[in-house]
Amino acid sequence: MMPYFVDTLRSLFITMRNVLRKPTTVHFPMERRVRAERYRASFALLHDQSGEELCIGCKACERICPSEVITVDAEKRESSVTGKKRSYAKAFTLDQNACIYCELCVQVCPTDAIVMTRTAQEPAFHRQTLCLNMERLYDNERTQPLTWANASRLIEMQAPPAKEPAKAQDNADADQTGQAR
Amino acid sequence: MSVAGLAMAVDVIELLTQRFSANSEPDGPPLVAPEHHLELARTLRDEFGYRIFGFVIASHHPATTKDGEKVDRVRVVYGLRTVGSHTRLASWQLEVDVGTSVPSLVGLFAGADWQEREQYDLVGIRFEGHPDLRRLMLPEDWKGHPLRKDYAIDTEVAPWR
Amino acid sequence: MEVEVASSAVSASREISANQRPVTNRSPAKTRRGDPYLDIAAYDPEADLMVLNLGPQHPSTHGVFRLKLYLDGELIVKAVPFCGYLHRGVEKLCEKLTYVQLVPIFDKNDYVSPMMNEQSLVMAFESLLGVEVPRRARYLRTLLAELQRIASHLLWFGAFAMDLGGALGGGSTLFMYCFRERELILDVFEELTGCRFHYNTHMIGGNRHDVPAGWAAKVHSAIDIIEHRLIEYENYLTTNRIYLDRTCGVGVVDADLAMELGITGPILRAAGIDHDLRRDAPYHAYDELEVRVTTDIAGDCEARTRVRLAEIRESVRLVRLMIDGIPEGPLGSRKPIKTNLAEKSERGHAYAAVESPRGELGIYVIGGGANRGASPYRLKIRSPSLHALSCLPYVLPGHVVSDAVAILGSVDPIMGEVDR
Amino acid sequence: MSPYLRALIYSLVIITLLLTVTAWSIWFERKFSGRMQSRVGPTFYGPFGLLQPVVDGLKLLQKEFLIPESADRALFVLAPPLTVILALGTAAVVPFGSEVVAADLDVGVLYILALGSLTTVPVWIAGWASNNKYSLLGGMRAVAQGISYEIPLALAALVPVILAGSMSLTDIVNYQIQHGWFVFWPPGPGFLAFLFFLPASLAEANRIPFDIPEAESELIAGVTTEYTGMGFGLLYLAEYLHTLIVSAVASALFFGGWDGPLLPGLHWMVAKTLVLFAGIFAIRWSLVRFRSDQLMGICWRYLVPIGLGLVMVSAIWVQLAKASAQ
Repeated sequence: MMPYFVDTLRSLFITMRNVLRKPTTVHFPMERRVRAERYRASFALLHDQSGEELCIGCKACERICPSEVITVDAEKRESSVTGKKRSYAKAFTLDQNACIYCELCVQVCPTDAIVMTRTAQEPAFHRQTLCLNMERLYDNERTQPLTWANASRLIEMQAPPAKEPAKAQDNADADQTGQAR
Repeated sequence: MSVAGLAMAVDVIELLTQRFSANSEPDGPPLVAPEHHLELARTLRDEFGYRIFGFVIASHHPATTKDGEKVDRVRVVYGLRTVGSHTRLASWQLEVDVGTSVPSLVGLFAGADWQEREQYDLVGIRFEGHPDLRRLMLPEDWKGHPLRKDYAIDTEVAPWR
Repeated sequence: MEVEVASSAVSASREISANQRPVTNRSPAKTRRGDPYLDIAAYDPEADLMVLNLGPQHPSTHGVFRLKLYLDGELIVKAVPFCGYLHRGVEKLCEKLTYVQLVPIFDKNDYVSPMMNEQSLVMAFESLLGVEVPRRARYLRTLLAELQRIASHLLWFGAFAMDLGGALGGGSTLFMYCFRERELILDVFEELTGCRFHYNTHMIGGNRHDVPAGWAAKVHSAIDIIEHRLIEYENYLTTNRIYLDRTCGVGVVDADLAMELGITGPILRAAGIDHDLRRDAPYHAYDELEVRVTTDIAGDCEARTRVRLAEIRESVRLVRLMIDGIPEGPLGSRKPIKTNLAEKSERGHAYAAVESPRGELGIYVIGGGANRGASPYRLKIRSPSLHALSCLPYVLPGHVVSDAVAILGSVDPIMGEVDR
Repeated sequence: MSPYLRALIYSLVIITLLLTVTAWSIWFERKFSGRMQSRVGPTFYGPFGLLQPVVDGLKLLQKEFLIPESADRALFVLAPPLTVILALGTAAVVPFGSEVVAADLDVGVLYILALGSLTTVPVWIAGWASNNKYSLLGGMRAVAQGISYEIPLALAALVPVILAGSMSLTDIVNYQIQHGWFVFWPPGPGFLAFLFFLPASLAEANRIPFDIPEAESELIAGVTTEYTGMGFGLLYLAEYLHTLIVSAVASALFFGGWDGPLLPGLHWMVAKTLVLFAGIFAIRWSLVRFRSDQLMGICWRYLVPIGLGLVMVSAIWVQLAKASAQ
């Protein structure tokens, strides 16, 4: 009989010690924890410094996406900045309802156009809200903090061993054929 | 004898090829005739110390022979493991037609029960002597066996109950 | 503050464990095997037994798992497990997706230790494709695996306490403590990979994410806190008389039954078999480390807890050994992923197994599938949880419903991995 | 003032007091358990989440009271109010001050024990009427546990009764005011009787570690599985009321009731009750639960024999005290 009382007191001692500790949870909607620099939550499409859309509509992300949530429609038109004719994404949708946040689309982007953002999408009442179209992806570039990772940084980090000279720049140039051995 | 990452012990290879006249396969573990199957597993367990039940993998190989004849074969790979330091795996495979069945290992390894049920469920290979051959993963009234190559990945399925 | 206490506290914890060994009989026990094929119609012609469906919607089935229990009063006569409620057809999906795309998918299998799933998959692919892994990546993988093992065992410990003590009671208190400590590891993972759970940090031939600056110090402080708090857990739960009453002699899985069923990992070690793939078939960088394997002889719920807590300590020790000495060098031996058809294999079989927190997690892959060889032809996951769960029809008969919940908790089933 | 009017007023005061204290005690428990678990607890409604009980109540009121198709409708509806009525009924004889008592019965302790054992009945009714196997198992466990733990509870309560020589709670408290609290004096039986009263009353009130009738992890929620809305709310309320009254009775039996310096008696009584109440909460959030057979084993192997011994020791003490006084 005695061990029950002693062990109860010992358990009580531990819980009481934790009463005095600072709570580890924060009250979520009002307070938010600081996310790591690489934290990946939502997506954004980027412009370059001159205001040109970076996405060239090459569909590399559409092809690699394991859960097939990205659809890209490409078109050729004249750039509003440089006036040169090049390919653009006409429509770009990313359905976050099924996205698994694997970062592969960021990894394969030849122009560093798609990156991830550090704030998660708010819970939504409609599935459509979680479906990001091109407009909202470009909005995210302005409104959301971006993660550290983009394609060229990832490739630099995963640089292959020295026997093959690192060709980060070459890789970045729309290496559509892949590196089949 | 070529399962990458699965180096079999020399004495087991000897046993397989000499006592059980296994055929060395270019792909995958040695091919054993179904009638040697149970005896092989018993020998490995009792004489060689392969006491931990490893895995059962059935794979469907439909093919067309040179004569234009369609063959529907299923290959079943079994694996057993030794205990303790320098643990080794022994594995062998059987090849049968889809309609025929493979002798079940349940009598030797109770763990084969669920594994063989799973392979029956997904690949549709029957195991002879299995006491309780029901579907394990899919509902009882499921039509077809999903891991067959003729089962398209986008097959329409009615919502379950 | 916490960090300074840790080193002195370690020795104190060992003493507590040694002094507080339970007084019950700790001799190697035999499972009183129930008959999984018992014919209920013949056993109970009057239909007096009560059939209780434990699950699939039940708070302590760790997901969606159904146990059909034939009860005589509260005593279990026969237990029929049903799984597959979480079956997602990953093995079929493998026929469609390519080697590159499959890595993030496998995070979702065993959602408590995703790192191990990625590693086993990537290892199987590497042996199929004949890819070397640089030393730095092997070290990093070992480190991540050990951190993941700590996190996984912590989650299991909390959930097990909750099975014993209820969601509104002492069990949930320990659950919260374990989650608090596990959070430290997830923070470390977030720092490295950017995700707290579904990392996608491995690629064929190496790792995708390199160690950021100041990471080692964060890992140090995290594992120091965890090691210190483990003592609290021991004082709180595992030396508590009520806990010992609930777990000692309950759910004995003896060595013969475990091996016959293919159960590996902590359950096998708790039954007295000294078997650990990290030491016995070293992969990654484990051949350069000395892994101390803990075993127990009783094979009951208490022994399994003891083994798992010892494994947390061992992992903490290994992480401490490794964290400051990650070798320099390239992170991967292949070019970074640029397309989904990057890796191709025309033929061949490969098998790779890692010691996941639940046992031998093996991937058997047959090459030469769709997408001109960029997909596997057939991929099979040897899931340790499925093997572990198959002990239930043998172990449960003769126990009461409360014990059924405790036993189910102590085999640590992750339904995502069981059903795949 | 007519005695009937007085009883009516006092009972209204005590019921209001009890319900209010119970409501805020739920807030207190949630906040306290939150801090025990490194959480923050309720913070949304009111300062420090103080309006949480009100919101909880409103939520339960809004919810539909579902009656399962195969349930025994009359019994199913009857059970929750009955539990609350029985729990409140127990409070009638608890003295909250030298004058604040609804009915000062001569057999107060007996009355409490009798009503306490009656609370098993509505729990069993709820378990049976739900027509759910989990509820049925919970009800069965509740009955087995209730019947077993009556005995150590009665034995533990008998010690102060013997020492004070009266079954009236007011008399027991008055005796303690003169001779010292029973937990301290006489050394031994009083304190041990309190140590036995506590687990036995926890078992009566179905609190962890004795909450096997509604074990969430095994029986989902036992007898309350099928109850929704205010039906569940009432069962929940009755459990808290029971715990509160048990702590009030314990403070009257062992801690000298309203005895204390400076402040009025009612304050002391409420303070003592709340401290015991908080202690029961702390125990609840610190322990895992027993298995049903172990629960019975503890009752019949330890509590009952030692309780009998305590009763004998206190009887001998009373005789010795009488002999030495002569």
